[in-house]
Amino acid sequence: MARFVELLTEPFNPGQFVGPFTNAHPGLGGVCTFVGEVRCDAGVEALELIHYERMTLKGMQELADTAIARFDLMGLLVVHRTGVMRVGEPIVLVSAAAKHRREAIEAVDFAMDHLKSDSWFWKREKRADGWHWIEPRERDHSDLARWA
Amino acid sequence: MARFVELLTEPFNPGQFVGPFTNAHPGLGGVCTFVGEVRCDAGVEALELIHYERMTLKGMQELADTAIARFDLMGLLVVHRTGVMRVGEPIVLVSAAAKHRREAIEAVDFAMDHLKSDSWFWKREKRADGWHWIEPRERDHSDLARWA
Amino acid sequence: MPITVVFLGKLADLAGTPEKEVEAPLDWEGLLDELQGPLGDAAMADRTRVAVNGELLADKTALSAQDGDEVALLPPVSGG
Amino acid sequence: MPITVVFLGKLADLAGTPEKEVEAPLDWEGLLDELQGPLGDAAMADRTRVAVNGELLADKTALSAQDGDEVALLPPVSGG
Repeated sequence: MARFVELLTEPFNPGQFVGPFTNAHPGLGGVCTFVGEVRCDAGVEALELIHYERMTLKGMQELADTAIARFDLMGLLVVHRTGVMRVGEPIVLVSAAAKHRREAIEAVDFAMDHLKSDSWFWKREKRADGWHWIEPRERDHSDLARWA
Repeated sequence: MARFVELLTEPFNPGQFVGPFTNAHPGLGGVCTFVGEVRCDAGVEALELIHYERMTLKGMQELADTAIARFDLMGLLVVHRTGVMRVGEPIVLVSAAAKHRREAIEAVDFAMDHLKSDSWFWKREKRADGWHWIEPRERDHSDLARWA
Repeated sequence: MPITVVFLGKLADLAGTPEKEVEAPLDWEGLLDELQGPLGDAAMADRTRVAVNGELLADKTALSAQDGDEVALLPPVSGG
Repeated sequence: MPITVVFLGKLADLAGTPEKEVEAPLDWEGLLDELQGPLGDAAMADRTRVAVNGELLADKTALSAQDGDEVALLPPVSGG
């Protein structure tokens, strides 16, 4: 079992993480990977993610441990950006390696739901008239409730 | 919308497909990718996938169209190997690009369930005593029934 | 032109060949006459499908193949 | 050593600073005394959590921070 959890302040290339992660698990059945990027929304010039150093990384590590225990994983990779990002830059990468595909896919789904709405990140968007904080969404709560 | 569906007879590197596929969809919100490899099962020396040229590719294309229509995708990539494969070689790659993560993840889950049990592939495993055909599994039917 | 009968998956093992040619025309009874022993049993199994020129038949017993057609016998696909 | 109060997300905007130092000891009433107007309202909101040295308080009104502690005010995290 390998758990890789990283918070990055600079742009990253998902392939540089997924390749070595996959190769580190010979004999696996499947790897599911999700990469979230800064979406091209009308009027959004940039996105900033604020984190709280001493809680954010620890929370991600605990989430990874929970996912590993819940799904039968061979390995889990979680990489998250912080700071200011432009449209098209990767924000988050989750990759799960497992013997069977359903476990890998479900672990990624689980980890993404929790990273998005149950991790210590605060986001704001830059528009023509300045920065705007992004509030929690109702959809996030219903997504999370699926795993209760 | 871009739909890429390929049947390959030689080993492939998933990154060579996923990179260009992701880059072909600027402005996306997320990309979910699943790569299935020949699993390391005790006693299995090789796996062979047999397909029926005139029906297998057409079936994959129809599956891709169904997934694109059902989930709100920006693009879908489906690559499948045929022929004899060794442990660790990629068998299948599905990558879905969407504005929102849940659609991308669910489209991959949907496509994999259908590729695995509702596509024209026949598999056999080589063991010390020769080749053995792989029969349908009960789990495959319950996986498929989720989408009915 | 004869009709080509294609055997997929383990049916090719049972037939001892991936395909064979038979005289046209060919209906379901005629096809079964061409298939001996376990191969005939496998062809009759509910989950074995028949396609003509790549199109699945809803009812394989309605087979009606002509000169140059390709008839495929498709056993259940393998699991994941 | 003073106590450091850290403001996360939009609370840093309301505070006009990402953190400030206050005299120890500090309880919930003492913290609210330090927070003016909308910032105090935001601190009292149900969904705003408080952590001391990185550990969430189950009940923020039980705050009891000592010399050198770091008290964080955490508004609801942003959606996906």
